[in-house]
Amino acid sequence: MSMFKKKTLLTQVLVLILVAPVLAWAGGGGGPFSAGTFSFIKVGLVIFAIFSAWLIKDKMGIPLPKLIQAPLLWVLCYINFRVILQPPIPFSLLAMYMGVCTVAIFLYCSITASSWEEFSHPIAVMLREDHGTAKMSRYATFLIVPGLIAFQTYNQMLPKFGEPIELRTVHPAPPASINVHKKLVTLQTAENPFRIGDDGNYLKVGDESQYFGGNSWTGDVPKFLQQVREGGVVFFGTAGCFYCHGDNLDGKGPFSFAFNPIPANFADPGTISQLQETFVFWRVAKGGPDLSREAFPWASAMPPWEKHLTTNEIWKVIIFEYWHTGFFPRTWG
Amino acid sequence: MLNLNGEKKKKIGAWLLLSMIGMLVLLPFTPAVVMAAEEKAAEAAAEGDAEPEKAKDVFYKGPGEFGIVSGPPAKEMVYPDDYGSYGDFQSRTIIWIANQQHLYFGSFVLAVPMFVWVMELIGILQYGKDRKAGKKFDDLAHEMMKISLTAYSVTAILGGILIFSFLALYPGFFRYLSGIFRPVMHIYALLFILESGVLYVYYYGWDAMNDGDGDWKWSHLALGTMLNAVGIVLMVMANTWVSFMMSPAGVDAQGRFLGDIWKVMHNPLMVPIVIHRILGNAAFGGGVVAAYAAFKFLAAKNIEEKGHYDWMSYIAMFMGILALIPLPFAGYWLMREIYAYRQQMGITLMGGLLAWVFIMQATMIATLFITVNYYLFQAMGRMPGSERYHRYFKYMLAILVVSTIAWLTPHTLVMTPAELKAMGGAQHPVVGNYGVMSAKNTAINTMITTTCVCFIIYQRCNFNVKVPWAWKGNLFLFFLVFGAEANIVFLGIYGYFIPANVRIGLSVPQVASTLTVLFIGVWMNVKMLKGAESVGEIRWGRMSVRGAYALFMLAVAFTWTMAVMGYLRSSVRLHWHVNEILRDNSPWAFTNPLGYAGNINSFNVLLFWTMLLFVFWLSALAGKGKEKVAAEAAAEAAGSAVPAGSH
Amino acid sequence: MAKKKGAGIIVFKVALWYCTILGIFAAYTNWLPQIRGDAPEAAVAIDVSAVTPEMLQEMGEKIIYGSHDPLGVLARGEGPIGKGQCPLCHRFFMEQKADRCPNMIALKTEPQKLLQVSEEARSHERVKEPRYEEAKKRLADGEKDSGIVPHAETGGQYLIESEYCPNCFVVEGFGLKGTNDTVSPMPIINKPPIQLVDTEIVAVVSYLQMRDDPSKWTAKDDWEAYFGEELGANEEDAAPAEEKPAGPPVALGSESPEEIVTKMTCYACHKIPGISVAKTGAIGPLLIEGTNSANRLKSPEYQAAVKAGKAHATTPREYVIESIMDPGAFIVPGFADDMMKDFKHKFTVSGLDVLVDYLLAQDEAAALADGMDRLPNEKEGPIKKPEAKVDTGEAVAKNKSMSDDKQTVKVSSSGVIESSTFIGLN
Amino acid sequence: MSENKEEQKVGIGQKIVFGAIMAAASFLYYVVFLNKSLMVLQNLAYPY
Repeated sequence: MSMFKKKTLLTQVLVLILVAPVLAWAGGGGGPFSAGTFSFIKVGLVIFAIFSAWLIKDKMGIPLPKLIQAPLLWVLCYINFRVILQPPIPFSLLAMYMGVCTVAIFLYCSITASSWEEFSHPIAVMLREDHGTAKMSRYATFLIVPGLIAFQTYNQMLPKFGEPIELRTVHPAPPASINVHKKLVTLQTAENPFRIGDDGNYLKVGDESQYFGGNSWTGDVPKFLQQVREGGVVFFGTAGCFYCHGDNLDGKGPFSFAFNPIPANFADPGTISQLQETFVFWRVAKGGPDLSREAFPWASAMPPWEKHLTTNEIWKVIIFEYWHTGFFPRTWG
Repeated sequence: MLNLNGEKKKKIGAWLLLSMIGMLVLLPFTPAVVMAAEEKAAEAAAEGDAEPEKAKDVFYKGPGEFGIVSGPPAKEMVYPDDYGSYGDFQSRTIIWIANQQHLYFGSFVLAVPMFVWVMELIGILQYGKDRKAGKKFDDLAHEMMKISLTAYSVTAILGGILIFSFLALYPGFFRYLSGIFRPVMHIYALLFILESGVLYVYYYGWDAMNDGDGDWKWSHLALGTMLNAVGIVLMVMANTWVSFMMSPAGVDAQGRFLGDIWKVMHNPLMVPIVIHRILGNAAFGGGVVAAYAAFKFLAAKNIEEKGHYDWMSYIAMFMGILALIPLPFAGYWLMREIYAYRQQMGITLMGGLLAWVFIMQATMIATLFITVNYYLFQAMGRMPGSERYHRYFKYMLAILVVSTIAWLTPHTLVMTPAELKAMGGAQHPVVGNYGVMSAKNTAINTMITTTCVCFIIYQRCNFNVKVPWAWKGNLFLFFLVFGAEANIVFLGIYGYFIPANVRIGLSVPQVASTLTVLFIGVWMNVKMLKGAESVGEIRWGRMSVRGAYALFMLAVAFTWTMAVMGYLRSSVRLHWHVNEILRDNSPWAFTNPLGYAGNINSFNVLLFWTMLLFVFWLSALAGKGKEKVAAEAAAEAAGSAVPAGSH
Repeated sequence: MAKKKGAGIIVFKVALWYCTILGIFAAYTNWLPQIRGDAPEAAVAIDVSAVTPEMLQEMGEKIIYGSHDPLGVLARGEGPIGKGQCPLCHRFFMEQKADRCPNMIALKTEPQKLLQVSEEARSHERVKEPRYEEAKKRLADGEKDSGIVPHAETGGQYLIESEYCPNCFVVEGFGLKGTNDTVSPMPIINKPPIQLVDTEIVAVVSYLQMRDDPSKWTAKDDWEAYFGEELGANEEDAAPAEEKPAGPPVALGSESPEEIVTKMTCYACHKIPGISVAKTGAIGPLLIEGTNSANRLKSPEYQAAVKAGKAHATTPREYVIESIMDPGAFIVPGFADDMMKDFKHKFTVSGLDVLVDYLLAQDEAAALADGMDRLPNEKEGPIKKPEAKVDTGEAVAKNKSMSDDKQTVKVSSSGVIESSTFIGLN
Repeated sequence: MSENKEEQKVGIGQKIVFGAIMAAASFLYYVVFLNKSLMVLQNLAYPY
């Protein structure tokens, strides 16, 4: 018997090891080994859970009836989707997943006659029998269940001030041109005047990668890195962008938590790398007040920086942001 | 009754009867032939008088495809002249309900004879080897037919209601469509009468013509063949109306009939829709009969009766699944034909207005597969020896559930701004991966493969394999399944790294892997079961109550899927009565949102099952006297061995 | 379990089970996002003579995207798809994912290189392709679905032709598989299912042409040249003309130049020969465009404006249209940028034609005949020599009262306005 | 999946060898034959 159990465990662990890379990939969203240790911790947790279940149930001989397994599994699923799965998923998705899990757990409990018996017997006993424990638990259930329902109803009836569900446009359409410091900038065609290579010519987008990781603070640096440095001065000094956008440009500056929406995370591949430089220029120069209609009701707290910075400073800080995050501006080529 | 003694006499009588009925079948077509001749004569006469006006066909576009204009143009519909209404109620919803009910009953009456035919054939074939088993199948067929008979009259009544609602609510549209189909309308009506005639002879002649596997029985089966043939022709004709509305042909751009009714009927989407519908009917019929049997199973008073209905529900479910498996492929074909006919239409379906309906469809299919597996798990409960496999059930269930979760994850999430903020973007970095086609194809193929494995286990769970190469066979099966699954997952992951146009192509090898498991796996399993030692007979009637409820679930899921896909097929015409020919100018020309469709579908399904309950009750009333006999037969049958061929 | 129970309780249980399942299914469909597909409005023929190119462009935009903010729609994760359904297959923005048909992107990414050429620009190339000639030969008997023989001569005509007859010319690589690029997957636009009317097709072409450069608009002329008839002439089932919308006055093609000048109050600033009310305007140049426009086009100032990308005209006619539609494009030396910018909303296509034709017909002789002369601040100098000198600073009257409808124009002996009140602007 | 008592007679080495053959065969069948040929049939590149 114990031989058989050991074999089962061995199979389980083996399967897990085989499945681990796939799980890690699916859980981490990246390659199996580049996703970092986080996914492996998750896989480790699963192995640990199964191992401890085996230890408790089979080794220590403590029975784990289906009636306890079911809520335990449900809670584990909930923890998995609510806590382990990061960043948090929206409630609608969570509800869907938990709905499937609830059905699945019920199916699991009723999958064979014996397991159904194991699951339903205690309930039947509680409902039917007339001795002490059954009676007590019956009364408790009939108190707790209506109580829970009442509480839930009360909760639902409470007036709520939550934000309405809105599909907000994160990157609204920019205007064709904007007027900054009395100069017309056509967003479709304008280019960053400080995007200059060693030869003094316009640096094609993508070619700046040669400067990535370079030290812009040494004395004799290429022209491009000089612009980056000056952009950095604007970011950390003149304008103080880092208060909101963070030291690492990850949108986690000391003030960031005061805002809704949170400041843009430039390190996220979904922000500046998806945008043209001129789009960023528009956002920096005009800030939240110039956002178009569809960007509401989720406007932006970004100030119109044209009132504090020169056009050149804005262009430079944009150079700096791309350089620092290692992204390239979007081009239509 | 028929007291014809002697082999020869019997044979002659049987063939005589058959040929007479064969002549009857041809009868409805004679007016058509006569009319065609008349038309030709009229044409000739017309040619003599003046040059007939010719016009170009909207679909058939060969160089010589000009037809003689022989009908009025599609009149532009005007509201309220060409439409009727009952107060503020959406006229189209009334039509929708009337249509759906008629279709449900129609499908049911057409599907049941197909089953009955197969059952009767198996019965006759078995009779020679094992009388009891043969009789068992024959009785099953007979009982199914009894249900169908009552449903048949309900179908006719519903058809009448449908026509009256068309006349009351969409007179203009109905006039146009019946104008186009005028040449075949009477054929349809006559075929209907023929169908009734054959049906009554078939049903009431059942006992009289039952001589085991003799000539009379074969003649009876031939009658069944004819019943099915007439039924299918009827369905095809009714279908041409629907497919003509979706993809008109045989008319010119103004909607004028061009004289060739065959072109109207043989419109671009007719064949795929017909095939799809035949398969769908069969699956649906299986589901309904399974639910009927499950109900009888629950209500049965003794174990023998229970055993009979348990067995019946299994057979019906199995036939339903058999039709269900090719259904997605027929669906692919239909979809491809739709794309070929009008790309516009295909995009509206898959990526445009109706894309969310496919999320609903995914839910339904996931429900179907999980339910089928669950039923098989329950069904194994009555098979001795299945305990060996119990511990695998939970893993199979886990695979199904994980696949379902991946399949149901929508690409566009519904969320509040706060959630969006917490998530840091519109796409979730982990879950977002499951919102795309690659993950969904992988999920559905995994589900089908798991179902195949479940069925393989079901087949062998009360046997001990005795062939000497059993271990090789097992290893072969293991690698077959494991390889297929690995390939499916690999292709799924690989799909993330390649451009979309290649990714679409990956679904073909994925499906091929699944089919490999289905066919080669089951074939191998059957080979291995040759001469296997039985652990114990199947204990029919010992299935759990949950299995019966799973069958109800299956039946509802079938009916509901049919309803939602019907909504889809009908909605893709958008604001056209007849696509691009006859515009819907009523206030109800819009496409209802999915939620409304869901409500109507649920209502329709409920109405259908309520009416069906009435039908069951009626047939039970009719059979009260015979019930005892049937129960005895069932008792006999339940006690006897069930041949391996039954599952 | 259900051994001794009657059929009634089982029916009840099963019914309960059915209702539960059906309730869950229905609730789920209601929980999913709800999209109601409204039937497109039936095509309404538009009175072409009452439409401005701008309006056509906007109409085209609406037909293509169903919205005036396609990028916003895209950013919401929806498809900007209007009645014409073009973006299902054609790509209009980089954000869009449509590659079934040639893209329509009109973006220049790098100033040095024109990476993405607009459809307008490309259309001119297409008619010159040898493949177009081949198509002409191949379809000399008319394309089988539309009956059209390809005969586009200009880019604009090509754009129009491809909507009426997509098979007339299929861009290489975009034909249906196996047809060697002779059959296009595109539906014929003026037939179902899309079924745009002629004016709508012209509107779509207008949008394509004006998308990156409003001066490229030729759609209406192209249509008329292509079909050899007047646009809107055969739309006899046109809906009755809409009631005249309240709003600024609109110059119509049915009006005489005099009426248009009066309606648009050109006379407040300009002198125009032959127009009785326009004898005194002294804020803008004398409008003898038969003479002026050609000179101005050649002037170095105008060339500078072209270089700066502001002005685009190459012919006298274009110059006049540009000056009315986009007065800021080029300011005649000696004048201020004072002309109202909203004329582009106030002229119909044909109304503009009337006025432009009239203005181009005026020359020095006509001015002299009417006793008019250039203002002193015009560079060309007076027609009649010699003339009095005028202080240019005063000539540019800045006094614009926005409230008064009346104008009291007082003219001094030297022709300089002392005070002028413009018609109220809205 | 192996519940047969007679199977015990088959040595583990034999099983491993057969298993390896089957693994190779399934790889060849699925990846080389199925995937490749079906992708080629669809005129799609299938780079490994």
